[in-house]
Amino acid sequence: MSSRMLDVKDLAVSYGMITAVKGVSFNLDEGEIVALIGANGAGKSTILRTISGLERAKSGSIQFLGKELTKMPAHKIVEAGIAHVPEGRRVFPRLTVKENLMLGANIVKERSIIQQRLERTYLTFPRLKERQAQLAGTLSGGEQQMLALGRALMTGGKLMLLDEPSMGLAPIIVEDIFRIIKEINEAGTSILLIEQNAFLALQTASRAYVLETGLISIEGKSSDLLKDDRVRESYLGA
Amino acid sequence: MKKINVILSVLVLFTLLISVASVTAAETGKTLKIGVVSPISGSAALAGKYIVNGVKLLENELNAAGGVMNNGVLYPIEFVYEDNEAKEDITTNVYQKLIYQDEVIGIVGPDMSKCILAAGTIAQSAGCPAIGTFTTNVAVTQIGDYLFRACFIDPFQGQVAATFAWGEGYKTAAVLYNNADAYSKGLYEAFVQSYEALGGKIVETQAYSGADVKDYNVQLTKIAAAKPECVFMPNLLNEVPLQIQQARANGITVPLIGGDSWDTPEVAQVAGAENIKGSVYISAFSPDNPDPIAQKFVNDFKTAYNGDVPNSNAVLAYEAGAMLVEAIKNAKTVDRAGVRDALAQIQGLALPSGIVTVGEDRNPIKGAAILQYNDQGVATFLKNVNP
Amino acid sequence: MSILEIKNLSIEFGGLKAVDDFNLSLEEGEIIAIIGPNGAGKTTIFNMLTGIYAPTKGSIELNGESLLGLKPYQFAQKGIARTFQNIRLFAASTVIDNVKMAYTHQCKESFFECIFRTPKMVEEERKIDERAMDLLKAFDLESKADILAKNLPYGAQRRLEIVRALMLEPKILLLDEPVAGMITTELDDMAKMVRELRDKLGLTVILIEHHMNFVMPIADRIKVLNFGETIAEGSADEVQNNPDVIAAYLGGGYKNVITNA
Amino acid sequence: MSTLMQFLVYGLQLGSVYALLALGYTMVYGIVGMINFAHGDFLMIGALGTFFLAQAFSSFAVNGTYSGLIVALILFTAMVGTGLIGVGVEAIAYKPLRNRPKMSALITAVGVSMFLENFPRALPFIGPSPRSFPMLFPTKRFQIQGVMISTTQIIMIVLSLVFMFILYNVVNRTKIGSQMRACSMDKDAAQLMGININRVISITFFIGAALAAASGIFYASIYPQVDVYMGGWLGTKSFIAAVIGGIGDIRGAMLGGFIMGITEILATSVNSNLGYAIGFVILILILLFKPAGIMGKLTIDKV
Amino acid sequence: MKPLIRKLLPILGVVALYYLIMYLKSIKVMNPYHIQVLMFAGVNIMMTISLNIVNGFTGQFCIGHAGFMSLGAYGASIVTTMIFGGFSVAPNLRIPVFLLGLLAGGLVAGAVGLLIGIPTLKLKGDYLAIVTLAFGEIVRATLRLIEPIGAARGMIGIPPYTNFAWVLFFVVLTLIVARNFIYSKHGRACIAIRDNEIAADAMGINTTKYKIISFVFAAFIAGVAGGLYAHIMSFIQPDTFSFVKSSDLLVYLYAGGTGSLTGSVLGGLLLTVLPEALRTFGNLVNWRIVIYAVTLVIIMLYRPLGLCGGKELPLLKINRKHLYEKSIFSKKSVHPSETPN
Repeated sequence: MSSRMLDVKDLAVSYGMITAVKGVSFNLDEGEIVALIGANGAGKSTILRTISGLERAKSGSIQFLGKELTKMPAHKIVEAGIAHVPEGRRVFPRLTVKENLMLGANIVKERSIIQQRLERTYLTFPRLKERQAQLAGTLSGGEQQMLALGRALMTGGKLMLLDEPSMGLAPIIVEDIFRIIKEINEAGTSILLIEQNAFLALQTASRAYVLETGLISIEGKSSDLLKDDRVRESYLGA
Repeated sequence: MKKINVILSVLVLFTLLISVASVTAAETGKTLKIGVVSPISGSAALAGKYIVNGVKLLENELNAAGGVMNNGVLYPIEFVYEDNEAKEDITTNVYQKLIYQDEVIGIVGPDMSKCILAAGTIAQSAGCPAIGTFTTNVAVTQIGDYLFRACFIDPFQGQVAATFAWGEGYKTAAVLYNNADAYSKGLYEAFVQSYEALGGKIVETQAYSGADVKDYNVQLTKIAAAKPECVFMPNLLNEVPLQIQQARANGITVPLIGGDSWDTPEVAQVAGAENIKGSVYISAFSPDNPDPIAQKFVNDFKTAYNGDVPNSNAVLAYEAGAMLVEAIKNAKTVDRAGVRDALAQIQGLALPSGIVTVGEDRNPIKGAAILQYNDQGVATFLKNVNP
Repeated sequence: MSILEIKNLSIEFGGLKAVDDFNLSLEEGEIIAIIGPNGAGKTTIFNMLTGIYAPTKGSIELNGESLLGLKPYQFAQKGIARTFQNIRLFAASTVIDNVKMAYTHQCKESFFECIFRTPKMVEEERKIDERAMDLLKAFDLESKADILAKNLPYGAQRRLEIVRALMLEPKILLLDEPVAGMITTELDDMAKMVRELRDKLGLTVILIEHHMNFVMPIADRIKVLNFGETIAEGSADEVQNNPDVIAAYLGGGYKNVITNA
Repeated sequence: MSTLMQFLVYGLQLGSVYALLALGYTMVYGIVGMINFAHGDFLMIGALGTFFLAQAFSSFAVNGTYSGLIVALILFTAMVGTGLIGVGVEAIAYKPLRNRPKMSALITAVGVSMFLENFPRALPFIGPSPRSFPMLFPTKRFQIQGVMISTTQIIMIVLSLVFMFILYNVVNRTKIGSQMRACSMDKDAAQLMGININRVISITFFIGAALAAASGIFYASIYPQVDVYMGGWLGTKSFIAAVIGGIGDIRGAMLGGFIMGITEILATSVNSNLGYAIGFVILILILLFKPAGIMGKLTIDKV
Repeated sequence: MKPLIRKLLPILGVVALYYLIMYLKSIKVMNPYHIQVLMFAGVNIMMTISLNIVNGFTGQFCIGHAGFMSLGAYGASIVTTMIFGGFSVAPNLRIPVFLLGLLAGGLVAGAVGLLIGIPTLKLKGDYLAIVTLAFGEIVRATLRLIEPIGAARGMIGIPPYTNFAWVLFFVVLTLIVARNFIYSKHGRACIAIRDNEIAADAMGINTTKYKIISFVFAAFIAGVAGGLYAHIMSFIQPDTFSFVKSSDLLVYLYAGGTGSLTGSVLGGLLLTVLPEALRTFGNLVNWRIVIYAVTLVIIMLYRPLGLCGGKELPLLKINRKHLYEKSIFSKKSVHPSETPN
């Protein structure tokens, strides 16, 4: 039996005058991969940024493992177990790969645990081990995405928020990344995924929510959505 | 309720009327305002503090007397203190305000030549007498016949310093001056002219730009290398103490000679007795002056301000105020023009720094005092020099 | 005769060859796509074609005229316009001003005519305004003319970037990932728009894109880059079945994705 | 030759003041991205604070000299106190503007600077008077091959270098250092690593202000006069030093500080009218050839 | 007729303002002190607009603007005082000499702006800023050493030609010219550079050229403002134009709001008047500057974009629709979006 991990209720977020998210509810169970799909500007990234505390909710609630996140500062949310891989990778360009990874373990005190996680990350991304002394800014886009994922793994989060992991990447790399995402999930990390490529998202996730201009318009199992006419027309191009 | 209000109002009005009537009965003239302009904030704020304190002393005396008596009428005096931040444009604002808004009968200050050079024309064209306290630049009173000063002028001071140096038998001298400051530069030029005319030789001239980092080591190293018999340092009071220290640290042991800007207890306090002893400066005033008026002033000042010894800024501000008060006392008509005329005719007015007579060019004819620091770092009266 | 002739274009950054011997001969009205893994040097080629980087060796000739050594703004004035991977609009200006800004070098008003706003200048200004308005109308943005560019929805911003580039009256248009972050319907609109640019305006288009659903149907020719070198060139079909391209870029699952999508 | 060496000593002593102050500018700039125009005033607070502390401790002084322990205590207290004021200033005046255009924070800094100078000036027990700074360090003079050097100079130059060395290592080798570097590159991503950026920024201001206090104490020890306006020009000069070295770079700040100090002294020795402007001329020349300062790397806006 | 009225109304407004102030002066509600504060405010408004053109509209970052002001002040004063002899100028020649002086001041400042703009405008952001600061200080240090113009002692005897009417005239002229500049291809190019320099370059805008144009234009305005200032003060000296003055100007600009002419007017006016208004509380004289500083910080905390950041009075805007109204000069044309298809 899986239990409820994340429960978002009536979440609304605004920047200045513009309301980007207008009252969105969704949830995620432990061990699941849930996808949010929708056009650019639908408010997907804003939702993730609000969950991880980078933006403040105007109203609504975000419950994570029984804790309310809307009032919590971002660094506490990381400690609570949420690892956010932001849009555009956002690795620290003038730090080495290893320094980037070590920052991922910023909240961990015990050296042994850090070492253990580092080894596990290197096992998942052998490429990162090869490049550990290289500055992150000199990595290719695909490698940076791996580093961003690796860094999130280092936080030891129980829920990973992935924002457009395929953005701007070559198809072959995208394939690789999504294989790893599934691996990470199978190893016990739940995943909330934002993905432009709706087909890829629906193939990876068990359930999905479709966002349109700040509201959820369609939700359901991925297999159902793949057959849904509206989804097919707007997002799958059939 | 309304009725009570009405009755109350009438009562209040009535009392007011009575009190006004009773005042007029005692032959009191209208209150005269005197403007006081000084740098209360900004880099020269220390001078501002002394100026305000100096004038406040006069204010207290006048308050005790109830005002100034002119021709049997007692005129209460009110002082309006304004901050010019040691900036020229702000000074012009302050002058305009005092003249047109407060309608003062005369202005005391500011202390800086550059400020009064900017604002002087305002006083002149409005026909309001203004007395610069420490405005030693010759050009100040040349602005017009409403401009006065309470201090001596740069050439006189430079000449006094040069004459003193030559008289002490110093055949060679070096100068360290601030090329960004009109006062310092003026004094330097006057000194060099007089000193060379007397036959002395300037062996080294070093400059620096004020408002800057207070490192004079390079200049002083060079001066030390030139081995002068004395060093003239006519610089601003927040620069002088460090110059004295650094001069000694660079092995300059000969006497240092300064201008009236040195005349602040802080100079010796900061520079240290060890370093400053033997140095000499020209001043408008010596607190050691045995003259009873001077002593009374020094004592009053000390009592009023926690034992602070008055410096030239305080004395000159006090005296500028006193000159204005004297002029009000003697004025044929109690207005700006009358006060101006009376100011120009001041003769033999006994003030803390000596007997003051206003000369033809509206510069006071008054002597300078030469002071020397003793081993305890206290400036002691050496002699008086009269023009 | 080809409109753009690129020969042996190469650039090195600190000894590292980012682009090596890139050749391209473009006919007027062609749509060419450059694809390849991240870091293959695609955007670097665009940067050389717009004068941002100076190539280490090679030549760029537009209608037989060499463009080497010119400044970026001169490339634009010669007729090579571009859009950016990460949208670079003049965000705090209105939509129409964004478009008018691209007409700066063609405006004839002198400085003094401008600051005194002479009738001639006002007339000139009106002409530019009409021109910009026509373009906006053609791309369905005229109702948004007076709102700030940053307040446009994402798809419209992408479109505005192209409209702005068109104001330059370019001969060649470079599109850097024009459909990044777009959903399928938007993607179709963009494809239609690019085709219209070619058909109606006779523009020559070079584009960089990872979205194969967009690239494959639209491109006349595709060049595939890897580590700065051209590894394949040809029609969509040829490239898709090229084993080198599959190994380096498309991957095994690619067919799967594209047929389902 | 010995005169030249002598000038170098003066250049070093002035340079170490600039360098310490420039470190604060550079750290705040690197991490928060703002030019803290009030930074020079932290120097003043440190120096003036030390003056009052020394007065409070004067009963411990023997013949006007303080024992090493007391000096260390005074130094420590002044640095910590100034550091805390720095943290307070950031929290009140800069933090609310963190995500705003950086010019807003800069103008606020101008206001803060005016406040920090004029508030103590207006207070009756501080006021505008310059004060003689107490002798905290022993002042023995040595003559080494014609070059005069005092223990104060040696102590301050050495201590400055020690502070810089410690800071460099803190930033590059410790956890808080890597947190700082992360914050300087990407604040959002840093938060996602569980870094409390408020804490990091507070610590940055603390260190910057504490170093400014140290430089103030050193400055006042060799130029023993303190007043409320002493920080203004020193601050501007140090900021220029930081830019010469490449703002945002710690080694650059040190280098810039020493270049500034030494060239100023040397230019003065050539012609005393030159000393003032030389720093500015050097700055322009360096930036024309190295547009991001000596150590600074130009961040190329990636297209 | 409508556009004609719209064009003339602001001018009438300014004339009315002038007569209102003169009337208030004649009935002693306003005195020369008030008028002088307004004159300084006018000069500061011109300086702020000038700075706004560089910092606010072109996105460059000049923090040594007082340098241009000093060049203008000295340039103008040299012409009126040293060449034409100051007070000895015949009354009927005073206005031409004054205007010639202002022009000279503007040209000197503009020329120096060109000279230093060419090498330095390549620098970006804070590096450019610091170079302009250095420039301002070098100008000051140099002026201090030139004996014929009084060196550190400054220049005296400058005839006080500037009066309120002149200041008002030049402020309005500056506003009109600056507004026209902004709403022209030059202004658009500058704004494009500010918003995104790389994109501007890619859109065929010669960024260096337009940066220099805006810099020189601003320097010219600053020079004229400096000339006006010198002829209010009748005494100038190099130290007046220090970094303190430059930072005052920055404060006016950013507290008023960049990219907004309204903001420049408001910032220059309010922040010149505020420290003077604080004099009303005579017993607070010691705390005046402290109160000013606190007010400034509060303004910035509550309006981080300045009082009018990004907002503009309709009067100071040129609406696109105006292009299509029947102009008083040119022939009729129709707004394209109103054309029926």
